[in-house]
Parts: sequence; structure tokens; C-alpha cells
Amino acid sequence: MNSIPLSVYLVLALILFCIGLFGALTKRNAVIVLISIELMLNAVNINLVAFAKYGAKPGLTGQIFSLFTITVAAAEAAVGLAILMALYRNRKTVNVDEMDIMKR
Amino acid sequence: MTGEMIAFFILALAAIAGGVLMINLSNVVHMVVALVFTFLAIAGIYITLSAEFVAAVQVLIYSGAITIIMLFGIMLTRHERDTASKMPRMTVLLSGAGVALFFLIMFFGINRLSLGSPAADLHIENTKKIGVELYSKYIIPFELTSVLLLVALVGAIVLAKRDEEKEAEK
Amino acid sequence: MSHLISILVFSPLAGILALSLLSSKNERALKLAGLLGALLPMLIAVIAAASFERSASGIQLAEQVNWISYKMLKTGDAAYFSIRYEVGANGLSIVLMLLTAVISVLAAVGSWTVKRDWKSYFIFFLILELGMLGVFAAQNLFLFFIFFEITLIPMFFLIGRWGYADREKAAYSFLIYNGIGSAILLIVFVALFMRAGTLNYGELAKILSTNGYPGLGSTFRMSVLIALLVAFGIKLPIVPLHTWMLRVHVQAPPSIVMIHSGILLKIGAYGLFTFGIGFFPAEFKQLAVWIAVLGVINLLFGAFLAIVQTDLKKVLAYSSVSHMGIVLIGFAAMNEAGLKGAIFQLISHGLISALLFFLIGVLYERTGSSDLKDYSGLAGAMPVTAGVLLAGGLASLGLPGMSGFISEFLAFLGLFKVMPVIAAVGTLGIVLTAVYVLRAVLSVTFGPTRESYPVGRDMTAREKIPAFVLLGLVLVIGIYPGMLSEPLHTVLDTILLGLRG
Amino acid sequence: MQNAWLIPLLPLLSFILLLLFGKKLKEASAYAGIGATLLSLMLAAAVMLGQWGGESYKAEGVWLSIGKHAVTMGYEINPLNALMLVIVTLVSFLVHVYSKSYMRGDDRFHVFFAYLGLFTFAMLGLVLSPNLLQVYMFWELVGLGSFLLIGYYYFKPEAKAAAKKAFIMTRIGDVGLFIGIILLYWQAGSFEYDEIFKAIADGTISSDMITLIAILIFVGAVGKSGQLPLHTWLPDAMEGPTPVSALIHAATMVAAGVYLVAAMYPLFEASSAAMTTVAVVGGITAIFAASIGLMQKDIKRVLAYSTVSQLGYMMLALGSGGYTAGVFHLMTHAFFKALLFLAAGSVIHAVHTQNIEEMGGLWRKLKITAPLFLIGALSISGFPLFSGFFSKDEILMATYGDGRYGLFVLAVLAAFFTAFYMFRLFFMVFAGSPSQEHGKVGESDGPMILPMAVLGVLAVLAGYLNTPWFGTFLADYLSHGPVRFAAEGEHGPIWIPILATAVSLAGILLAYLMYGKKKLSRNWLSRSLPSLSTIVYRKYYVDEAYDATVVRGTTGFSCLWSYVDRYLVEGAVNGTVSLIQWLGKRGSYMYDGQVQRIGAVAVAGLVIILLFFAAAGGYFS
Repeated sequence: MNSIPLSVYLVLALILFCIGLFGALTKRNAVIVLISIELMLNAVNINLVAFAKYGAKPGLTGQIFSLFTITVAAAEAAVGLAILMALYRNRKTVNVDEMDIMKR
Repeated sequence: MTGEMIAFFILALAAIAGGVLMINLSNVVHMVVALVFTFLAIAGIYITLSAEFVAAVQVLIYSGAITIIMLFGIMLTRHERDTASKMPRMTVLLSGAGVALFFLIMFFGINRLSLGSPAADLHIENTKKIGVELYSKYIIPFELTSVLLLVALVGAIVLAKRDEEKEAEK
Repeated sequence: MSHLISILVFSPLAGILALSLLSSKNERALKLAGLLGALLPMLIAVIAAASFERSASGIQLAEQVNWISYKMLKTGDAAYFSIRYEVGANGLSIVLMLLTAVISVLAAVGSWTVKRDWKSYFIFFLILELGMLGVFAAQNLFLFFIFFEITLIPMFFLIGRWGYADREKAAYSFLIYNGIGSAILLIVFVALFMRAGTLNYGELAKILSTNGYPGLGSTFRMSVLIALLVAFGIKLPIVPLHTWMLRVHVQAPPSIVMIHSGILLKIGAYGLFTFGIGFFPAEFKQLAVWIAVLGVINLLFGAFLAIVQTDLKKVLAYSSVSHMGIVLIGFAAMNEAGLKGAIFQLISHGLISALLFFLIGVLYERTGSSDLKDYSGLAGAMPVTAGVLLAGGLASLGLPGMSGFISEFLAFLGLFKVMPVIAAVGTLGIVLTAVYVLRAVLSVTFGPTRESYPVGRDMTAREKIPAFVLLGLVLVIGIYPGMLSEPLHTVLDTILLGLRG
Repeated sequence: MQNAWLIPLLPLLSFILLLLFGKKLKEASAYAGIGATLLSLMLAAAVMLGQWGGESYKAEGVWLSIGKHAVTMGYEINPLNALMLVIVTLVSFLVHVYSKSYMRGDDRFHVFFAYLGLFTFAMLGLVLSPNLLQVYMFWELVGLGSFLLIGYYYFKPEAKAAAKKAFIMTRIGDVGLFIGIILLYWQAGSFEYDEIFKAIADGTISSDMITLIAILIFVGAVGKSGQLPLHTWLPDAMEGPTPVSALIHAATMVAAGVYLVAAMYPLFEASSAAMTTVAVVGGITAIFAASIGLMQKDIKRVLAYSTVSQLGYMMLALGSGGYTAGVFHLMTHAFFKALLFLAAGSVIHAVHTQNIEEMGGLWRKLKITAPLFLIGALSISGFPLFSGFFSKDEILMATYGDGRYGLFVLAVLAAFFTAFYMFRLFFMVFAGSPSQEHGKVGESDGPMILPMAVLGVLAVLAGYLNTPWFGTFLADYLSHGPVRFAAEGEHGPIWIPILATAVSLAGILLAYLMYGKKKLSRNWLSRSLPSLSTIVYRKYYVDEAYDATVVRGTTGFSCLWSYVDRYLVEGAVNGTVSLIQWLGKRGSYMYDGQVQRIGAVAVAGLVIILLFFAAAGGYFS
């Protein structure tokens, strides 16, 4: 039954997190950057759920936490996209490298 | 090799493949679709971790809601093909190196990590137990989440709404 | 358990409260409130000093309240890390608190020359006093650090807003140098806390004196001591970390320099004494030669530079550098005479430099300059001021019968016992001190009297009080040092016990 | 004798009183000073009478404790300091009286008397001290008194410079004393004279150490007593009012160095090298200063150099083992030199100049001052039967008896010089005709004459305290003290007094021929050897040499360090500042507002922290 060790889940989560991170850092399209961040959040969720089962103190807490994370992620996606729309309206682009308002 | 393992490997492969595809594709819509695969595979992995409710939520929210929002976002904005404006090679390489280093360090950290024996009873009445916990022990965070969602909703609307006064001025 | 020390430390808050209720336009009331706000701590300090048992050793008037405590995962079972609110006084700190309170009152009187923003000035002033009192009252490193930081911020504003032309640069260099010093202190304190598990002075000293306590090896001790030396060396200051202090001396308003030179510099020496020698006697002994050399360098460097300065304030600033060298010399001697000399020097220099800077304030108000070239023959126009200035200068150059001599003599007496050659080089400083003090004082007071001087504008009664009080204290200590040495005796005994191991 | 502590306190009281209320007392403030010193004088005389043949008395209390050692303060009466007490109080009293008239009309009259009180207090305290620390403290305080009085005319730049010079030069000597005392403390474990002498007698201190300490203490004496090479301040100190010169720079303070050596005599005796040093320095100073005195034109400067020279004599006596001779000469010198200064003051008071070339023919105008000056001059020249004759003889005999014949020759030569320049002075001032009109020249009034008369009597009689003919009262008296000196060869070869007389008469005669009768040209020396005379006139260029080496050296060194401070230390600080600014600027160029770059940097930082953490946590092991 317990033939799958915890570390395998963690490594999977790590791989997904790294993919998400790489995407967030290198993609120019803002939508893809947002979605990469979602991927990173998902990787974290895997960790939470994995620890809920295999952790030092197994229990439901990890799962509940992941639920909260998902909620927050959804909210984040909505707001992020709203910001994106507003930006797009002003600058007619979704390229991240053209968004340098923060410099000023 | 048990069935569980096989299932896990297939799902993990699917998840990673979706991610890698997302990185390598050039069409934005294709990228999002590739990521749907990953989200679905992650939902499967939740099931192997005896978290059926989380898996269901994952399918509903990620594969459903968030993906749809993203697609809307893509449709509402104009997109050149992503290849037209590639990142500078240097940035990509450096970011890649940083991420790889990060990966290595974390990998060494979590390698051969094992903490106690797995819980055996998580899958029994999983949804019910989560519900009970959420409405008793975690009631305050739960309510706070709802407030957060409301605020996000209002905020998203305010942000995305055209500035009518300004429009009117024009 | 009496709350006397706590009341003393936080008594400036009363003045702050009163000031904050007053209108910021009402100059007289504000100044009066500031003065009364400083008088209250002095009264309490006198009461505390009176109720202090002189011959008893250890911490007196101690207070202890639990404050923060938490458990570290790794250290296992019973190791609760707790930080308590603990204040108290030993013979040295009660004397320094008294000195702080007295000099604050006199500096408040000296603040009459402040021209604007009296309200915020006096509020900062009282916060500064609170911080200084707290530094000496604190009985653990955490509180010490907090109060130490509390002194920095008001000082920054006091220099930066009420100083002379180049005040902002002075304020920033004060803040940055002392900020670096406190950063080092913080690291040291945290390291000690993690390794020893307590921050209380007494407990720390006990733990550090037991050999082979885990995690407190000789390398660790030595590096902590050196870090302390650097941190307090900035405050003291030790050459070459002195440049900030010169700027502060020159740019800050004279009443603030009274406090700065009189008390704040002493915090460095107090820290070095309590933590450096008190916690790490054996390591300090290993470094003693170097500290003696540093002390002599300070002494001679300050003196040589003071000879060629053209600004009275700069002369005094370098003389402070020079005098702090004597503190180091006394510390390096590591015997009763030397340590006593160093501590006497703390108090004596506190009084003397406060006096001299007060006089600079008086002179500046009348002539608008502190350049030596702009002065001549003041003895004719302002005989009392000139006389007090001369007396202050003589005290500064260590004339017997005044407090400076006792400290100088004892410090050298101590050092000659252990390092006669270094001490002999240091005695050159005695001659140089005479040279620069006389050069500065005589060019102000002697010579043909300028006609432009306002005759009959000698010190007013308000100005005479601080001048004569300070001069009187200098004389009293100089004539009968036994008065001061008695409460210090028990402190020194404790420290010397640690030295013998 | 138990009341001896009152002796110094009375003048202190006068000082405090005058400081506080002097402004209101005005001219009356003189009476406070005079009264205080008169009381002190009476007490001192009582103490000395009680001391005659009695035992030493000592009282002290703990002042400060250093570990187990208790440093005490107190007072001690022994034959030596009882004698000093009388000398000091007497001269001080007379000077007070004299000043009342001399300083009349000065608008800081009360300050002058306050300073006199302070000085008298310090000097008496110094004399009464039973331990070296206390000696050092009062030693510095007399320096302060001297400094204040030299700089009394604060508005005169020369006075300012002289005061500063006096303080700093003596302080250089004081540092030697300071080190000597400290070393002695760690060797003998005490500051007390008794204990120190006991330690020396027990031989617990190595002989090299004794020599070192003795020489260091002697350095202090050199500074205070204006011995070579720290003598230059004393002639400059003549910028002070003349009574001050009489009190401080002739009779009392400058003798403190001699007193110190006398008080520490067992220490010096324990080291022959130290004794030689004292004798040689004294002998050379005697001839050196006397030769400068030959050429000076300022009446007070001549007397000042003569003081330096006579102090050298005393040192020579002490260094040659002539304890009594040294102390004896100290006493006689105090009287006749004070007399000379006061008389000089009277002359200056009358003619308002100090240049002797502008004087002349005053014998008839100053009918009382002139004979008194003559008494002083005869006494200092060693004219037979005057006090200086006896004390100088003793010194010569002691020197001869000690076997240092080179120094003996120097001493005889110095005696000749002394006689010559004193009478050069006398004839130039009082004989001949006035070279310049001074308006109405009047004799001084009673308060000025009286002290001079008293001193005149003493200048003659003091010599009979210790003579080969009537008995050696002084030596007997002093031998009761704690200082056990070797029996001296008072009865040296008979030709020595004769030689001394001859030399002094020769000097007087030569001066008479040159300046009284004008038989010989005054200027033969400056004409025949112009360079030598210039060198002597310019005081061997010692001042200039010090200025060129020590003063400029120190200033240059200071400037050098001030550049180091400004450019190296400040520069390092500024360098750090600009480095950080540069880094910040570069960093801000990199920041172009792009979110992803910010993110990338954050990740890089995270990775670095993780690397550290992993390495420290032993991940990779």
C-alpha cells in the first residue's frame, strides 16, 4: 500500500514548481506568466496534500490548507487578469517587458 | 509494481509533460490547453493521496474556472505569436541556471525524506470530514476566504471596467 | 521590590507628556517644562543614590518581570528562552545614572539658547535622557540594546535639526556609524543568547566563567570580544573610528554636545567595561597590550591633532578623543588602579567636557563664532566666563585638585605596573594636553581685549548655575575622590575577582 | 604643631575670600592676604621653635584606596620643612606687604592678591606633604600659581607667551617626576617618604631602578628650578609683576626643585650616578646662566639668570653631598634674592623702565633702596661676612670635598661671574649720572621699604646660622630630620674661603673699573669677540633652538597627522561612502521596472541564501 515514498511526491512537486518558476521568469506574455504562477501554486498544493498523508502528523489539515490555497489562487487569477485588462487598455500590449511603469 | 504506482507514474508523467509543453509551445492558446493536462493530472495525484475532495475542487476550479478565465483573457487581448518577441537568450539562460540550482538544492534536501507512516483513513468519508472541519475548526478562516473572494470579485470588476468618466470626457 | 529604578528610567515621560500638551508657540512655558522634565529624573536619581547601599555588592534596587519567553525546538526539554524586563543598579551604574540626570538638567539649562521648535526639541531631549538612563539601568543585553537604540534616534534629530551649518551630514554620519556599531552589537548579543541561553548580565557572567560550557569555545569568546571592541570602539571612539564624533562635536548645538560628550561617549566605555572585561576577563587580558597601544594612540593622536586645530570646538573634540585614550589605558592595565582610573575618567570627563561645551555655548551666543582667531583677551570683557573657562581647561589638562588628575594619575599608575614602556610613551600625552589646552584657552582669554566685545555681558545668573555646579563637582571629586570611589569599590571587586579567575 | 595644617589653609582662605568678594573689597583685599600670611608666619615660627630639637610630627588620613593600598593625605613636620615653612611664609608675607603699595591702582588688584594666596597655599602644602603624591599635586598647583601670576597682565602678548611657556616647560619636567613617583610606588609600595626610605635602606629596589627613578625625579626638579636644559621659562617669567618674581621666581617655587632633591636625599644618595647627574647639571647650569647674566640689559632678566645660576649652585651642592650647604644656600638665597627683586621692583617703580642702560645715578635719588640693593648684591657675590659668603663657601667646600675638581673650577668661575654681573648691574643702575631723564624719581613708600629692610637684615644675618666660627646650628638642626646625611667636610682646606673671597672681590673690582670708574671700556668683549658676545647675549640661542626643533617639530608632526586624519582616515570613510554610492547607482541602473527581472533577482537571492543554508546545514556532506 505505502510503496510510494513521500519524497517522490515532493520531487514531482519540485519539478512542477521549477517549470512554473521558469515560465514565470522567462515568458513574455502576461497571461502565461499568470498561468505559470498558478502552476507554482499547484505544486505547493501537492506538497500540502502529500504531507497530509505522509507527514509527521498526518491529518486533514493539509488538505484543508490546500483548499484555502486554491481559493486564494482563484481570487489572484481573477484580480491578476483584471489588472492585465486594465493595463492592456492603456498600453495595448500584454508583453511583460513593455510593462515598466514601476520604474517611474 | 502496484497499480497505485503505475497510476502515479502515468499521472506524474502527464503533469510534467503538460508543463514542459507549456514552456515549449508558441501559441498562447495551446499553452493554456497544455496546462489543462497538468491540472487534470494533478487532480489524479490528489486521488492517489486520498484527497478526493481536493481533487474534485482542483478539476472544478483549475481545469474549469481558471483555465476559462485565462482563455477569456487571451481572447480579449491581442496576441502576436509568441516567437515574435523572444526573451534575450542571456536572461533565459541565467533564469534557467538559477532555477536549476534551486532545483538541485531542494532535491538534495528532500531526497530520501520520510516522516513516519502514512495515514490510512484519510479516504474514508473524506468529503464529510473536510466539511465538518471547515465548518467547525476552520470556520473563521473559511469566512475570511469568502470575504477575500468578495473583495477580489469587486476589485476585479472595478479594475476591468472601462473608466466611463474618462470615456465620456473623450 | 521597589520600583525606584523603573520610575527613574521612565520619569522623563512625565515631561514629554507635559510638553505634548503645551502649545508649540509658548516658548517660555516649553523651556520651563523641558527643564522641569529634566529635573524630575534628577530628583529621583538623587533619591535612588541615597537609598543605594554603598558597601554592599551586587545589583541593588533590582526589578524583574517576565516579558518574552519561547521554546526552541532543537534545544529540547526545559530550555525556555526567556527575556525578562530587568533593571537594577550597581555602584558604577548608579553613579552614571546620577551623572546622566545631573548633566541633563544642566544641558536643559544650556538649551535656553535654542532658537526654534522648542517643543520637539525638548521632547527629543527627554527621550534621549530616557534612553541614556535605561542603558545604565538595564540588567540584560536585550534591554541594553533597546535603550541604546533609543538614544540614537532623538540624537539624530537633535543634531540634524538644531545643529550648525553642516548639521545634516553630521547627523547622518552619527547615525550610520552608530548604526553599524549597534548592528554588530545585535549580532553579538544574539550569538551570546543562542549559545548561553540567557541575556542577564549576572547569569551570563557566571556561564562565561565556567570552563567548557558547550558552544562557548575560546575562538567564539575572542571573536565576540573583538566584535564588542569594535562596536563600543565606534561609540568611545577609538581612532580611526572617530570621524563621526568630530562632526557631531562641531555641528551639534552645544547643549546636545554636553550630553553627547558627557554621557553618550561613556556608554561605549561602560559597555566595554561591563561586557568586555566583565564577561571575558581572560580574553581581555590577552588583548590588553593591544588595547593599551590603542589607548596610547588615541591619547597622542587626539592631543597632536588638537594642537593644530583652529576651531575651539574642534580642539575640544580632539581632546575628547585624547581623553578617551586614558579610559582605554586604564582598562588595559587590568588592575584596580587602572580600572579605577578609567572609571574616574568617565565621570570626570563627563563633567569637564559638559562644562567646556556649556561655555562654548555661552561664548557662541555672544560672539557668534567659535574660531580661535575671533577671540582675544576675553578675560577683560567677561572675567567670570574667562575664569571658568580657564578652570575648565586646567581640569581638562589634569591639574591636581580637579577630577581629571585623579583619573589620569590612576590610569597611568595602573599601566606602569604592567606595561611601563607603553605607559612611558603615553605620558607624552600629559605634556601635549597642557600644550593644546593652554593654546586654546589662552588665545581666548588672554591677549589684548577686542574692542568689539560686549563689555558687561558676562555670564548671567542662569548661566552661572550650570557652570558653577559642574566646576564644583569637578573640584569635589578632585579634592576628595574617596567619595566617588566607595560605591565603585564593590563593582571593581567583582570584576577583579573575575580577572583572577 | 598639631595646628600646622592651618598654615597653608589660611592663605587658601584668603584666596577663596578674595575670589568671591574681592570685587567689593577692592584695595582692602590686600589686608585679607596680609593678615592670612601674617598668621601663617606666626604659626610657622611657632612650629619651627617647637621643632627645634624635637621629633618629627606626622598626621594623615586615608584619601583614596587602591586595592589594599591606602593612599593617604596629611602633613608632616620635620626640620627641613619647618625651615621651609618659615622661609616661605616670611617671604610671602613680606611680598604681600610690598605688593599692597606696588600694585596700587591696578584694576585687578584683588585678583593679584587672590593669586598670591593661592600660590602661598600651594607652596606651603608642597612643603608640608608627607608623601610624594601629595608633593606632586601641590607641585602642579604651585606651577598653576606661577602660571597665573606670570600671566597676570593677560593683555600683554609677551605675558601670555611667557605664562604658557612656563607652564609647559615645567610640565615637561613634571612628567619625569610623575613617572618617577609611579615607578617608585610600584617598587616601594607606597608614596610615603618613610616607607620609600625604608625600602631603599632595605635594598629591596635594584640599584639600576634607583638610578632611573632618582634621575626622573630630578627631571621634575630641573623643570621647576629652571636648570639646564629646561631653564628658558624662568627668565621669560619676569613678565609677571615684580613682587611675583621675588616671591615665586626667586625665593620659593623655583627652590622647590632643590627642596625636592633635598627631601628625597636618601634616594639620590643611594645612586652615585644620580648624584653625579645632579652635580653636573647644577654645575653647568651655574656657569651657563651666569655667563648669560653678564650681557643682559633688562634688570629683571639679569636677576633671573642669576637665580638660575644660584639654583644650579644649590643642585651642585646637593649632588656633591653637601646637604646642609644646599639647604643653607637655599635659605640665604631666598632672602637676598627676594631683597634684590624687591629692590629692583622699587627701582622700576621709580623710573618706569627695566632697561639698565636707561638708568644710572640713582644712588642719590633712592636713598634707601640703593643701600639695600647693595646689601643684596654683596651678599650674592659672596662678599665676606654677608650671608652668601658663608653658604657659597660651604658649597665650594662640599664640591671640593667630593673630589670633582672640574665642577669646583666651574663653581669658582661662576662665583666670579656672579660678582661681576651683580656689580655691573649695581654700577649701571646706581652709579654715574642719569643717562636719561625719568621725570620725578621718588623713593618708594613705607610698605615697600619695610619688607626690603627686613630682608636686608636677614640677608646679612642669615649667614651666621651656619659658620665655621660660631657653630653649625643649621646642620645640627637639620640632622634631626629623617634625612640622615653624611657628616660633611665643613672644615675643608682654609684656602677655599680665601679663594672665594678673592674671586668675588676680583669680580666686584672689575665691574667697578668697567662700569663705576669707566677705566676699562665696557665693550671690549663685544668688540674683540663679536660673535661670542652675540651668542651670549642671545642666550646661546637655546630658545631659538627649541623653537626650531621641538616646537616646530611638534607642530609639523601635528600637521602631518592632521593630514592623515583628513585625507587617510576621512578618505577611507569617504571612499567607502562613494563605493556604496557607486554600487547603489549601478544597482539602480539594473532596475528598469521590469517585473520579471525583479523576480529573477529575488530568485537569485533566494538561491544564494539556500546555498548558504545548505552548506551550513551540512546538506552536501
